[in-house]
Amino acid sequence: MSKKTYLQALNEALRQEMERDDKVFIIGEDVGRFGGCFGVTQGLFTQFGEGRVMDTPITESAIVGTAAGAAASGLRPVAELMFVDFIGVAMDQLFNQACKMRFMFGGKAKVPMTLRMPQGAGIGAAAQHSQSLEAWFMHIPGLKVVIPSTPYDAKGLLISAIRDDNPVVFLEHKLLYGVEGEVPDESYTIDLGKADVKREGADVTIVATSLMVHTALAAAEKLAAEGISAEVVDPRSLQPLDKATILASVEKTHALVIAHEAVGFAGPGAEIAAMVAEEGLEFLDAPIRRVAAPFCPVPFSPPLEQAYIPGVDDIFNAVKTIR
Amino acid sequence: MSKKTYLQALNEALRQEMERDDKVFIIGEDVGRFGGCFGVTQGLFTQFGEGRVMDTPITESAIVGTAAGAAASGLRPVAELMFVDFIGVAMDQLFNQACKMRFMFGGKAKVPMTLRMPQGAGIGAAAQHSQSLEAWFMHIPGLKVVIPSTPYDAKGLLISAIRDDNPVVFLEHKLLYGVEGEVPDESYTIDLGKADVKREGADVTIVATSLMVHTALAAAEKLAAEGISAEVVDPRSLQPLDKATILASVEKTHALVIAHEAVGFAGPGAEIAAMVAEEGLEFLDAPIRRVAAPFCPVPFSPPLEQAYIPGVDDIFNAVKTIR
Amino acid sequence: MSPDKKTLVKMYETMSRIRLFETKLQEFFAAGRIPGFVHLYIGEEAVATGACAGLTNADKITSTHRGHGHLIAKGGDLKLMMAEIFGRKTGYCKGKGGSMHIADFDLGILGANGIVGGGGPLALGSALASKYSKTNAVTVCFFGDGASNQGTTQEALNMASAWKLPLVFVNENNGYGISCPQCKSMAVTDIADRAAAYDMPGVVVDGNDVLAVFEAVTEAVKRARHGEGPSLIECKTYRWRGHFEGDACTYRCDEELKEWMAKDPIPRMEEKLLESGVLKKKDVEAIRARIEQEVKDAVDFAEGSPLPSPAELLEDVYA
Amino acid sequence: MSPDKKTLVKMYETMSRIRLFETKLQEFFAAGRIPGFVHLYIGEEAVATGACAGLTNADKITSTHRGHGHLIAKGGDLKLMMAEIFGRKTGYCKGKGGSMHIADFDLGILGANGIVGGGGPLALGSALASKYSKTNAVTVCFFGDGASNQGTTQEALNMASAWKLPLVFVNENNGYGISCPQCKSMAVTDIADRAAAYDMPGVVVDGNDVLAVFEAVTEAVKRARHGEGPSLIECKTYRWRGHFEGDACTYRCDEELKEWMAKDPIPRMEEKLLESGVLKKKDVEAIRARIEQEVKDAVDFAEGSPLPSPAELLEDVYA
Ligand SMILES: Cc1ncc(C[n+]2csc(CCOP(=O)(O)OP(=O)(O)O)c2C)c(N)n1
Ligand SMILES: Cc1ncc(C[n+]2csc(CCOP(=O)(O)OP(=O)(O)O)c2C)c(N)n1
Ligand SMILES: [Mg+2]
Ligand SMILES: [Mg+2]
Repeated sequence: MSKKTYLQALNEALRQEMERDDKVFIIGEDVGRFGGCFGVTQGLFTQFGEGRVMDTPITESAIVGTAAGAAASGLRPVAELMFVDFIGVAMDQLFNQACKMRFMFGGKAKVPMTLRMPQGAGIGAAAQHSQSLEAWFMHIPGLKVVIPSTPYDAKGLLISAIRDDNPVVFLEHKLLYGVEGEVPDESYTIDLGKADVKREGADVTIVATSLMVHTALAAAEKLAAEGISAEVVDPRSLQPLDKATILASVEKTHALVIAHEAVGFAGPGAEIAAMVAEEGLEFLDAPIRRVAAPFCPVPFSPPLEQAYIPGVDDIFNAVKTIR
Repeated sequence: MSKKTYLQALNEALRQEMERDDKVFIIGEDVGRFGGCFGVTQGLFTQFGEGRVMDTPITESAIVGTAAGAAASGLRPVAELMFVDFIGVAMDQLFNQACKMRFMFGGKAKVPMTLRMPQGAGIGAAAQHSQSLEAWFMHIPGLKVVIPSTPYDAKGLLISAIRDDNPVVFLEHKLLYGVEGEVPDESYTIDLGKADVKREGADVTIVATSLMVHTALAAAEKLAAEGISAEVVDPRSLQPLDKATILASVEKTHALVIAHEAVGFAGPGAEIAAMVAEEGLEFLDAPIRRVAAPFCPVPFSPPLEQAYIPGVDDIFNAVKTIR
Repeated sequence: MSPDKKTLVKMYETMSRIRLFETKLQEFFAAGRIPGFVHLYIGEEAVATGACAGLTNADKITSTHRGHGHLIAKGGDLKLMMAEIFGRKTGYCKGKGGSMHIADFDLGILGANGIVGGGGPLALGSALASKYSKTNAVTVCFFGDGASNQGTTQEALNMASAWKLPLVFVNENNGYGISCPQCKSMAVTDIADRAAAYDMPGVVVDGNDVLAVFEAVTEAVKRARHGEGPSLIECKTYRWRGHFEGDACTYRCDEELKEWMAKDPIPRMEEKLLESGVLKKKDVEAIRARIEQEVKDAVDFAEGSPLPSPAELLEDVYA
Repeated sequence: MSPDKKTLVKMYETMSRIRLFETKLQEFFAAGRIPGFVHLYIGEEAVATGACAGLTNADKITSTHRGHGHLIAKGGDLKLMMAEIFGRKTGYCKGKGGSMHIADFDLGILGANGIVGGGGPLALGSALASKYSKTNAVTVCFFGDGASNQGTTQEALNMASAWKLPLVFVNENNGYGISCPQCKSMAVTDIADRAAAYDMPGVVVDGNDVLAVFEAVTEAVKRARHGEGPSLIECKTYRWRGHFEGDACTYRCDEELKEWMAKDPIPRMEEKLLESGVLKKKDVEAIRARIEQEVKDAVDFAEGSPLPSPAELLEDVYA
């Protein structure tokens, strides 16, 4: 165990899986000597060579399709799109090919590929480099969707994603790359589909993902100062979604706030809210609240971008409307 | 007023708009002499010529991008993708280009384009030709999403979509093309963002879209036979979403069932359920129920496909669990 | 490389098998007994047959919406195909895929594909896997004239060449993408000319001459196997039927069809085999009878097979 | 067509304007005063300048992530650009777009673009609109060597040619897509060779020679304007800075950079103008001083401008 950043944890997960299984390889733009746009694959090219850390042309359909085709042929690719925003040119290869192959072929294919993509605003990268698109991925049968918030989770979940026999979309947050936490040096896995209660509380459940876990924890501190005890639940994967942990928390607290950075309308929080309105309505003593980005593209200018990203006060105030 | 099919209503809307405004043109694969894969553009090539009814190569990114670029340059393109399932190769041009242009450029662009796409299962077309993807489109700021269920709505909404100054995704259902209804011969519009109460009722609200409106109406008949009075609300557009009409109905009936053909998880119903759990929780006296396709790709074989598409009994049974 | 007798006869048989299998489908579709879309390959049999005749089971193909010919040429089982097209539980995909989504990984068939251009990127992955694992296998990617304009296809051509992957692109130029004639979908006459844009060999062959296809593809496969990278073989051919069964084909003229029917690849091959004495008239008849029986058996198998049950719907979504 | 004196001087000024504007950005970025990404065009000024010098305001361009040069060459206002890059309310996009999303429809600038290859399809639409409305305008689509491998770009090339659209594709081959050298991203040496795949003229020019670019593009624009369809002009050039400011550029060597810096397009043009007597030394100094003042004014304007307020966030989403 030692302190590592989220980025280092991801890098270590990749390295350890590549050492363990020579079917694992990395493919993407500038993932080689350059080390990836954000540095996640740094050092892997030197260690494993270009045979296993492959720089591609700018050709995202081909990247995702190559990963899918190679996975169906017995390998375990870890593909990177530089920004999740680029999925628009490659969506077909993900949702119609990689994710449907097994079903369409009557169970004959296995597509153990991982697609890593950084999400999120906060670095002034504007509308086409800052989105959070997990809601789209959640809606694709055959796909798993992982969205870690801490260095510890990042490493364990990435290793699980790579070992999973299904296509997995692995969504990192740019602003989390530098966040530090305790991370075991050895390899370990975290089950996909198991939420983590990041803070226990009694008065309100805050389900938060990715960067918003940290924002929610800060809001919980602030709420505690006012005598409101908030429980922060991090689903960690959105497909499968750990309904049991969320429902148990809501049963205990009787109130639910959902926080994510994606825009609210038809966003990931809609599913969580709907699920609770279906399966846990009787637990609620107050309306559900969603805290999310406003329904607009991500703006460039810092004051706009800051206003865009849900903040501690947004979560705090949302809780206060029901507690 | 005369009886027309949904397909004829769409065709008439296109013809009348093209007659009215010479900036309106049609672009897509086989939309010309062939008349479109399902026949929606039949006859328009003959009437307007290839200058206004344009067959493209198989190149969906270019189709959507051409529409966006032409719209930003002052025209009013109506583009067709043969199946909504093909959006995966063209999503970037829609969500990152057409829908964000106005915002990114600080309000300088106007992108009055309509993108027509048939959705839905029921014709044995299997996993890549049968999906319902409205949830993805709902999650895109800058886009409007229209999903008509009747010939009357189809015509009025398509005319409104074409006249709208924003990108509009217009989602038709293959199984509705042959459905007949009364449709005025003259041109008319239906406001985007106005739901239609397709049947009034007192005991339960069924919010249904597209083909499911008809299924819901049949279920309402069956429920009536058991003394349960169901109100069927058809949002007609999902973005903007007519929250007021839905909430008013739930306030009256105290119960909500949502029916759509898209898979349930993170589907369009999630947003509707979440919205009610936020803004109308106090109206509910029972859990919300969603009726949707199971979480799998669309299967080919008829008995599987029939089981996949939500049916009258699925809606009926869902209501019965709460009424 | 010119094929030995066994290969010659096998190619003749394969073409006949495709023809008779699909002629049966045509009948069944007309009779309303097949659900969904059926895209027939009738008239184009020489392409798949010539392209696959030199491949082993370790070699791979990616196919298209018009895939029956590719599958049969790569050794696909008629019974399992027919059952799948009939939507039966015993079919290749347990009835989940249908005509457009048949695969047989054991035979190196990575799947038909309902997305035009969808196969190119997948073929890259398959070819990369062979290179990565040093298996020596080659992947053949079939794609149409229409598909050649799709971005995914062009990306695949580029990356295959940049990475020198063991891949052969076989373009089936039947002159149309649904109703759109080639001259409206692109300015070039020969799709093979696009090879130069990626610095790979590009060859045009008579797609109704199975030997010409065999030769060109075999040459390209050899290059690919020796690590010299991909090639593009354009096979000029024609589909006799509509784009899908039910298409009235109003966009083309009868003369064109007649011209091409006169170039039917099967009798052309038959004549050659008879003339050269490789086959006798009675061999030809025996072959036909045998394949007719195979097709009949496939139909019987399909018709005798159960439909899948709704309980199977949620199986095979995740591994 | 060789340019008249006025055009020559204007081109020299434009290149200098781009250089001085961006040199200022480089400083500001290093000082931490510019948010987000900045992709500088320094070293490539001759491409945008030569390509736009013959265009009118009615003509259109689509730009890229590396767009400042294109915008300035097409007449973009330095003040509005600088204010936008600084994220100010007075900027081209009210601070909503930033460096990668500047547009000025009145000048025919249809927007920079954060998606590599994103501009191609939009350029089709713009060119189609001109043809549809018979305006005689031509659209110039800028794209990089990296972008040329993207499917969208290739689709755009194909459709432009199939439809004979008034479009000129200007490839800025600076040898790299971020860290990926051209030789790794494609097998061909000249991207202009790809033109043949779409049956359009393809020309290679020295992208550091503004007159060569001007000539080739002007010729292509003429063709396009006369309804003869698109062309592809490949301009070989080099970016002096990293891919974005902050990139340490470890993937290329100093010698390469030095070689290219020796080919700096601006002194090259300056010498020509001095030699031919079009400009005198003191004219050159006056021009430089004037542009430095323009840039300073732009900075003052930007710095003196307010930031947007959060209330504006939901404006401009829908028309
Ligand atoms: C991405 C995509 N676009 C459009 C279609 C509809 N479609 C199916 S087959 C076809 C024509 C394909 O033409 P070509 O590639 O020449 O193959 P052919 O049918 O002639 O064998 C089209 C447009 C599709 N299935 N996928
Ligand atoms: C679809 C997409 N993929 C990847 C990127 C990340 N990216 C931005 S610029 C760039 C390199 C572009 O290279 P090139 O087209 O040669 O232009 P240059 O930067 O050299 O001017 C890349 C990979 C992107 N913005 N969009
Ligand atoms: Mg074809
Ligand atoms: Mg470049």
